[in-house]
Amino acid sequence: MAGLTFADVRFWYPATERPALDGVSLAVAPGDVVAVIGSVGAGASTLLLVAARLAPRVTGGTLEGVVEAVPAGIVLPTPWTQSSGMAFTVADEVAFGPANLGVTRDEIARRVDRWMARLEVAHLAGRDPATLSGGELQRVILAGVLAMERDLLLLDEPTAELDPAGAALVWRLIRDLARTEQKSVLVATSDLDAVPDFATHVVWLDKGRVRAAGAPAAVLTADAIWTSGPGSTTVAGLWRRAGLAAPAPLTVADLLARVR
Amino acid sequence: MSGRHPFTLLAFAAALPALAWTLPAPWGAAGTFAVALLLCLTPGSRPGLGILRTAILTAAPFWLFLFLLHDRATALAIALRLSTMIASFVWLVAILPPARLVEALVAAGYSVHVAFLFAATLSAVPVMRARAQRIVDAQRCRGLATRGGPLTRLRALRALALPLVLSALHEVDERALALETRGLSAGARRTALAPPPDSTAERVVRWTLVAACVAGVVGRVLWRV
Amino acid sequence: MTAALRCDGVSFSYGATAALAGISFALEPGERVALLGRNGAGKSTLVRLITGLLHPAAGTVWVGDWETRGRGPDALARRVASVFQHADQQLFASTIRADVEFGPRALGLPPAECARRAAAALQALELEPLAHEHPYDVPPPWRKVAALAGALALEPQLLVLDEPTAGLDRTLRALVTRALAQRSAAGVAVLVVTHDLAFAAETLDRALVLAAGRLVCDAPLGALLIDEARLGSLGLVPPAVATVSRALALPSAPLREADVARALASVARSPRPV
Amino acid sequence: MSIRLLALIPVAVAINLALSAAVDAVNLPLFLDTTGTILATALAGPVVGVATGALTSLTNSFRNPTYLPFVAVQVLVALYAWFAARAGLFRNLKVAIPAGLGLGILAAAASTPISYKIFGCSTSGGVTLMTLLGRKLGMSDIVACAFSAFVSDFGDKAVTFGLVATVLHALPKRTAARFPLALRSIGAA
Repeated sequence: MAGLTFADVRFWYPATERPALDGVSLAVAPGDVVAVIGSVGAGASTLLLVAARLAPRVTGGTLEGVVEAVPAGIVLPTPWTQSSGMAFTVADEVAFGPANLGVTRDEIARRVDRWMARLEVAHLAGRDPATLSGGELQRVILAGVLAMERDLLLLDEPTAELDPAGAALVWRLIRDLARTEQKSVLVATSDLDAVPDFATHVVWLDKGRVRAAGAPAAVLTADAIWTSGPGSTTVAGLWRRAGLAAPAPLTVADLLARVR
Repeated sequence: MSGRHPFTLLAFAAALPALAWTLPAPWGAAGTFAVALLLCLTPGSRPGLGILRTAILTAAPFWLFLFLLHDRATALAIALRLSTMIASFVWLVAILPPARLVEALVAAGYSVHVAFLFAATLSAVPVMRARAQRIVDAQRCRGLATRGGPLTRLRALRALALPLVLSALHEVDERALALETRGLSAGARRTALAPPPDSTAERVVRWTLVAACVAGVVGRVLWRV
Repeated sequence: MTAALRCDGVSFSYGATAALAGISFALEPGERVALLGRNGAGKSTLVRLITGLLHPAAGTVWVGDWETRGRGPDALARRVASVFQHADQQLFASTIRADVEFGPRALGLPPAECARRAAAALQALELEPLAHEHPYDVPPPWRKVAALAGALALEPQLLVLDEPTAGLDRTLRALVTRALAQRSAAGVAVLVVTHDLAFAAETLDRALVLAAGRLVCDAPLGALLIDEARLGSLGLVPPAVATVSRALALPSAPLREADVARALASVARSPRPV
Repeated sequence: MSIRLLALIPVAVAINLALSAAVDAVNLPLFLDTTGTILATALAGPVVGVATGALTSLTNSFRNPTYLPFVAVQVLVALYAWFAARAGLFRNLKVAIPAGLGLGILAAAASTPISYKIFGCSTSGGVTLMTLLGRKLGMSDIVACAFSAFVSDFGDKAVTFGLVATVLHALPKRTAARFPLALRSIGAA
């Protein structure tokens, strides 16, 4: 059963005429890591909110079309608005979600240790979340959402506040979760250079419509993605600007293989 | 004392001022003030003497103001009652970490929303204060002068207060999304992470304190009548 | 010609902890400089000293021929425009254009001049289509660009930006690059605190590196971006353009995407060396 | 109560306590410590407003225990703000500022018995001086106490109402649409 299915979904925010989503259909199966890319305002964040059943229920607005989704964990791009406000230590912050679900105390302790370790924030366990840097807090919030152990993961710019090492850790973790734990993962990101490394599929959204969907190599090498989309990876951009034959390589490794 | 159940600590911190106002002045209030100061000496999060010093320093100005305003007897009665309230509160804040009260509320079965409101408020205040100062700095770097006549300063106040309120309101939706998705309204009874130990002895103490307050009130009403 | 910014032996400490010690450098008009360093190295303290929010315990900060000591940030705003992190939280007018005009109006400039400056800033960042929108009715990345437009509208000699590209996508980052290049060509000095080395490579020329409150490196950006050891010590990795440049041993290690692409074209087309 | 309204309360309390930084920067004799309470009421009604007011008093009393008995005044502010919102008194400054003055008088009157009975009118140095001055001008104890309450709080609620009206008018479309009472309070519903 797919973790998430959209069938011709349209969604309007309150008091706005133009739909944020205008007939979107897609499916995310266990094991998939689908990267949603698009220019700012294309609707990627809205897509995740609808998939998490937060829109229209919490955001207000009107929804049309069919949305089938297993219970989801969602992480929004601004960590400082995601902290529970009820936890005075990092460990309690990670435990917040599972505790609300009524999970037993022993199981909560196991999950907290497991996910703090996987996000490498165990050394911050006793710290007050308010004293963390943006990057540290983002990893703590991610650990807190993952600790709810949902089958569908919705991540909006999960590496926005992270340094390169932190970002690499998160992209690797996302790929492993899909592959080894059969999670269905939907990631909205503007870090296009990372997409070929972690994504199994790419969906390009433009003004609330799906312009293209498929494997990263297919979607990210289309010329139109430069002319009317968010662009592609840095290497693909260099190759295109150099006027070299399509399809462009996506990563540095691809480029070196092609040129050497 | 700091190991006692949070509700017991609350009971003491509420009973002492209540008794101070209901027992006949000034001896009743002198007694409750003495007890409150003794409590301050019990080792809390900071050494007892530190708490005692804070309690006395916070209460001291009122003694001065009251003796300026009233005759000796009235001033003494009010000062002792006020000092009991101040000392009890300063002791409670020093000895009861908010996290333990949150756990006690959750363990006692109160809706997690009650615990959320209390804890989220405490953690939101320093964040918002830091943001307010950051906005003051940022607006001054955009040329905003904060000195000048009252009218210019009122206009400047608008450029400092409005961004804080608008940005805070904007984030309420994102906070609600985060809390919703992390199960704050999940309906399942929330698991207390570290329920503070309670005992029948403490429950007895709590109920006697409540009874003492009621007796104090009834006594004052009857005695006054 | 006086430097746009000069720090002579600047030191500052919060209570007992020394945040900056003996910082000396100068920025000439039009220069584009990256300010790098780990969290806590002193970057934001230096920014606060330059904008006049703080004043040095020792040494002097010059903005053109103005010493910052004795001048508040609102006075220095005539010469230094700054954008801090979470800059979008300082917006408050009911339209983006009105908010961009706030700076010039606060400086007491005549309304016509305020409107002209705001229009120029909005045009430089392609914000004209959103100018009538409420800042909180546009997506967050555009709100951050609007905060930058507010700084451009002050038309300063020196721009000090703290992580201007955080949260922006490739298109908006290119917009910021073009706007800063335009201002730099007009003689404005630009100092950018950033971890975004792809943006730095595309936009800036020189790098100042702070570590534990000291200036440990002042070098051309190109040299620094291929120095993996030093970047590693800052928790940074070379951007893709630098990796490609070095991997293909492109002559004179170009940084800008256009130059790397040109060099790549010649390398890729020439027959593979035997 | 929906999670959205629940999440509004701590933010509104934090606004009450954080605006002192803005007031200190312009060095005006104002508190603005009911802005969040009035705004929350105008946006989401009396229950949210009263909760905000009560929590403000509780949080303030951690720093200074003498705030606690004045929780009644914060509740009164919330109820007054609710009537003002329903009557659309935030539609412009010309209506909002006098409505704020009205609340200022009411709040001073309501805080007088609390200040007098519990504190003997000694809540702060300023209040004590004003009371002594009042007595010098021939006022009785209780009237002098009311005088001190009014003077020390003079104009604060008027400026607060003006600020809340400005905020309500400056709300972005999407937020305004989510708070129907807000639209009504500025006469736009």
